[in-house]
Amino acid sequence: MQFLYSGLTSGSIYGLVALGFNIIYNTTGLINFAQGEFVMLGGMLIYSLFCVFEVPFYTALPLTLLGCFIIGVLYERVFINLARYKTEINLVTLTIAASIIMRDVAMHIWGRDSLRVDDYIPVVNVQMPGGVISSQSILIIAVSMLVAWGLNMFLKKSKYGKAMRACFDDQTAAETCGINVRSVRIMSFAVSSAMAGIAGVIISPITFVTYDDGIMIGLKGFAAAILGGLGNFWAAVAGGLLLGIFESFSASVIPSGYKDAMAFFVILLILFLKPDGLFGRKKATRV
Amino acid sequence: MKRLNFTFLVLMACVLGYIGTQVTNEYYIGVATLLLIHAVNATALNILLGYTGIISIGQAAFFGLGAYVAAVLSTNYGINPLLTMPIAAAAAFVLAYMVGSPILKLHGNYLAMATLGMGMILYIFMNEMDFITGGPSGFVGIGDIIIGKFDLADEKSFFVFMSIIFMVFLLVCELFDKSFLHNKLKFIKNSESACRSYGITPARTKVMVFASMAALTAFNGAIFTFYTHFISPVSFSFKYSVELLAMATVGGLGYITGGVIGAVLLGLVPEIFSAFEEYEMIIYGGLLAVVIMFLPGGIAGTLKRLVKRNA
Amino acid sequence: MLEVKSLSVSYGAVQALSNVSVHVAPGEFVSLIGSNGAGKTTLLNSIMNIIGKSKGSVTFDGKEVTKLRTPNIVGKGMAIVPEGRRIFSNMTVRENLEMGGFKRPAAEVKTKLHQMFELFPVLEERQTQTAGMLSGGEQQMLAIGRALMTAPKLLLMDEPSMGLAPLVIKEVYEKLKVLAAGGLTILLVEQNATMALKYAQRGYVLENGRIILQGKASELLGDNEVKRAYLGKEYKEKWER
Amino acid sequence: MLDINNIGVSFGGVHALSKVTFTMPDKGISALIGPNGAGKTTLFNVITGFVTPKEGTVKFSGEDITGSRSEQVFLKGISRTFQNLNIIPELTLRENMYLGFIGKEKPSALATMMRFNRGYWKETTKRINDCLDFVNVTEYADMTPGSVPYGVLKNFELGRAFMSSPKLLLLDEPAAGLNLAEKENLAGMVRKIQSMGICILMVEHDMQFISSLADFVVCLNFGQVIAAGTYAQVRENKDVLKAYLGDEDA
Repeated sequence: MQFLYSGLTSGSIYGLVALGFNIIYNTTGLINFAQGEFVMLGGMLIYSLFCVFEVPFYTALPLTLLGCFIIGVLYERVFINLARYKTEINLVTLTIAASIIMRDVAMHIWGRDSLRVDDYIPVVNVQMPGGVISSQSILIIAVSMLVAWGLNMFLKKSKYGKAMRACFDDQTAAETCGINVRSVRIMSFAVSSAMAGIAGVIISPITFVTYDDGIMIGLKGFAAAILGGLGNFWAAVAGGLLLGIFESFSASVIPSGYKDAMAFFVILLILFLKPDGLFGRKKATRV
Repeated sequence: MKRLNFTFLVLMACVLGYIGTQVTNEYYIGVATLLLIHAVNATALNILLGYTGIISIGQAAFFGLGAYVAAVLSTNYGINPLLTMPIAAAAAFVLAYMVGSPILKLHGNYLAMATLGMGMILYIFMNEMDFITGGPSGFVGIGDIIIGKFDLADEKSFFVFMSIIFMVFLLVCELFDKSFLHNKLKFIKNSESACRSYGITPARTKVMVFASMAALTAFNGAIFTFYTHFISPVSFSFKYSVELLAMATVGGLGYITGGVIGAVLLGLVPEIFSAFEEYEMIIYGGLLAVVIMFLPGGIAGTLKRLVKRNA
Repeated sequence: MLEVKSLSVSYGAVQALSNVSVHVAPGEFVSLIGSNGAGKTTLLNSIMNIIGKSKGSVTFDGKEVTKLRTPNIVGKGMAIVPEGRRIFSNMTVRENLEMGGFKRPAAEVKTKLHQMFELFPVLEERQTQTAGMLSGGEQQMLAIGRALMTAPKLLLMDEPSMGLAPLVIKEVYEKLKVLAAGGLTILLVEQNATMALKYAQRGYVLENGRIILQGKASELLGDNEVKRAYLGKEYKEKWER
Repeated sequence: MLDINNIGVSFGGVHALSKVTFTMPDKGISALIGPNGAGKTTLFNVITGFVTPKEGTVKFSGEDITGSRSEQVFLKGISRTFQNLNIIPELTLRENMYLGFIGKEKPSALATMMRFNRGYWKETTKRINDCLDFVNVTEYADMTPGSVPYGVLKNFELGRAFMSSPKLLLLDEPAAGLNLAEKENLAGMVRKIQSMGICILMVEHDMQFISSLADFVVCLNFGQVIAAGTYAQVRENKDVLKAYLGDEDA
């Protein structure tokens, strides 16, 4: 059971990052390889505001998310919008370039050391059937589920959320309804950045933050998105949770160093057997 | 069949000859050797991505595989270094062939993910199987390549060796590029369905190309081993795969010259900007971003267009 | 109301439209007919700026809209029912209609929704269903409804008959007739020449990217040239017989 | 030549083709007509192995080719063109022409690269030039497709499909987007190819084009055959008039 709890914790984070991948993929058909960097950025911003400038946590949190949101907008404006030749491979490589830049800028600002974000909630271990779970883990799981639920509500109920879904379905048709697809694209970058920022904030007290954290968490989130199948929000969350649980169980049977290898191994296996992800629908190919 | 681009070949030979005979600074020669190694890797990736449309973000793993196979075989089992190179290549070929058959059925982002996953797995194994690879602290005590009575221990003789390998490689690439074989790959990249209705089986061709380029990269990895005499997983991480991707893209996808230009340019960044060592990666990323955003076809493609316009 | 002046569009080396001029007066029902690949869809998409133009100008209601982006053109009071309907198939029928009213205030959307349900009772029955599950004819109604939700003065229709059974086509055209009678201006492009010309007041014939004929719909319907272009050379003989 | 027997295809519950049955004559030019979305291109995809039918069989010269992969279908002698031309933008037309036979003759990769088989390539180059000549694109042979008129590209594609000397040539809307002069020119070429003993099946909308070429016409509507026979027979058919050509009181 203990493995289940730790798996759920890391899995929630993967799911959150996978959601971010999904939002951008749905509006632009693009994999944003800088997604992990936004998680790192969230951790770094909360560290600066909360631990260095000692801003009260409840002020620091919205400021951090706002920061991620704004950087997300800038990111879209600078890298994606300005690119003259928007082929898929060009844009994907561009996001990789952007991630390199973000990582290094972060290194210059915050240095190479792991930074510890102080606990902002009381740390207690809760006795659960078959093991203990820390209050931080509970927070992570709860917040992730809340964000996933909130995103779902936003997309289902609000006018702008519906407009985003319309763009996922058919961008040209959305334009003929008077929806400005460009703003929706900017919005999707901003929202997914803010979501990554939340992930960064909630994990930072447990894992610390380092400037190059983004690579691994980005890859795992990407893996979770692929595992679930791109283009499906709940599948992304499920993919994340599955990946997390699987990782933590595999750590019990094989040396922990191979944990990450196992995760990728399973993803490869799933891609071989079901090329559109576990819950993905097969896209009709036109000849 | 088209004529070979002799200007480029001769130019490269002259540059290499000049460095080999005139430059005495060992450090510069070392940099030149490394650039050649990068250039071979970047060109191999370019053939995958620029010609065939296979996006591979796991090339560093094949490079590392070759390096470790050569290191282990020559150091622990006393096999002649020259002999370990084809063995390393064969090992990578077999692995890539096996992994490639299912992977290459995927497209776009899924293919990227699969190659990336494969790269990560190999990287983790390099780190964790410390009883063979020495783990994160690296593999030490690798010998020299000895050809007859020449011991390629010093920078200069190794550079000559690498230059010869590189020129042969470049010649083969040119032959490939001008022989209509590359057209077949571009057909596959352009439309697999059209290819199939003309009797070409894209899957088979793609696996062959993927495995061949893996073998080439591994061969190159073996050379790298005997040049540095010390290898550790850091050299074969995700970061190096991305650097290769950047070299191929900046240089120009779909041009043989592209991989070489990209490797030289991006390989030199750390040297030229050594005064700003701290900012090396920012310059690197910025250069990559600017080229992608404003120069389609990379530097080679842009040069070609300029030449055409003036002609 | 709509004035298209010497519009040209090319894709790479292909000249899809050359020097096309079309005008539509307020309250008119105009049909533009042409065979597959004549450039009909290109014309509508270019007017709406879904695809770019290489030359020419478009004025709507006396204002130049040549360079406006699609959502802004929609805001000016022009709406399009695109080729192939392109409804949001993963959203419900009601949500599809609401998207059409994206730029309108909430109160207006509400009243408009009621109007649509009155006009197309079938949509009211199915309002909570996923739009992708509707039949072809119902999807066409939904697409028209969605376009009407933008409160247009001019409606552009792209091949409403495509892929529909003859009976359903008739139903769609009857709805258009009702809308036209209610004062809506309509510009329609269609491959099904007979149908399109029967309901319209005026018509244009597009061939290989050029307007080759124009005039009263009834006259065009009787024109041998039109029969030749649409029904083949042999048909000309047949009709003349 | 081609026996289509009871073919049924459905995509996600929608019947794209149902119980499609007809036999194409052993020689001459046949045409497939019908409104947009009637399933003409789907039928092409079934014949060329891109779509596997739910039921039914396709026989080519008496041999069952249902479910064969596209490559195999091609090697059996069926070549096709596409609506979207599939010409590679960065290569010249001459280079693009190589796709036409590379899959059939499979010249050895290594020998080609090392230039051991110069004789073979010399001969092939000559064949390619002949083919370019045949479809009147020699003058554009060394240009990239971006700078060549659309009509020329259409001719080029016909030439490439014909390059592998197939027994049956499938043309997907060969006349779409062409002007009158180009259509006449194309019709002449199709005739010439047919006179070499190659069978042709085309999907086409231009009735004039069909009337002057096709010996056998099949009309599809809603995935079903509503008429098949000579051009005159199909033209007189009531259902065809109603569904496609437009009846006076439709």
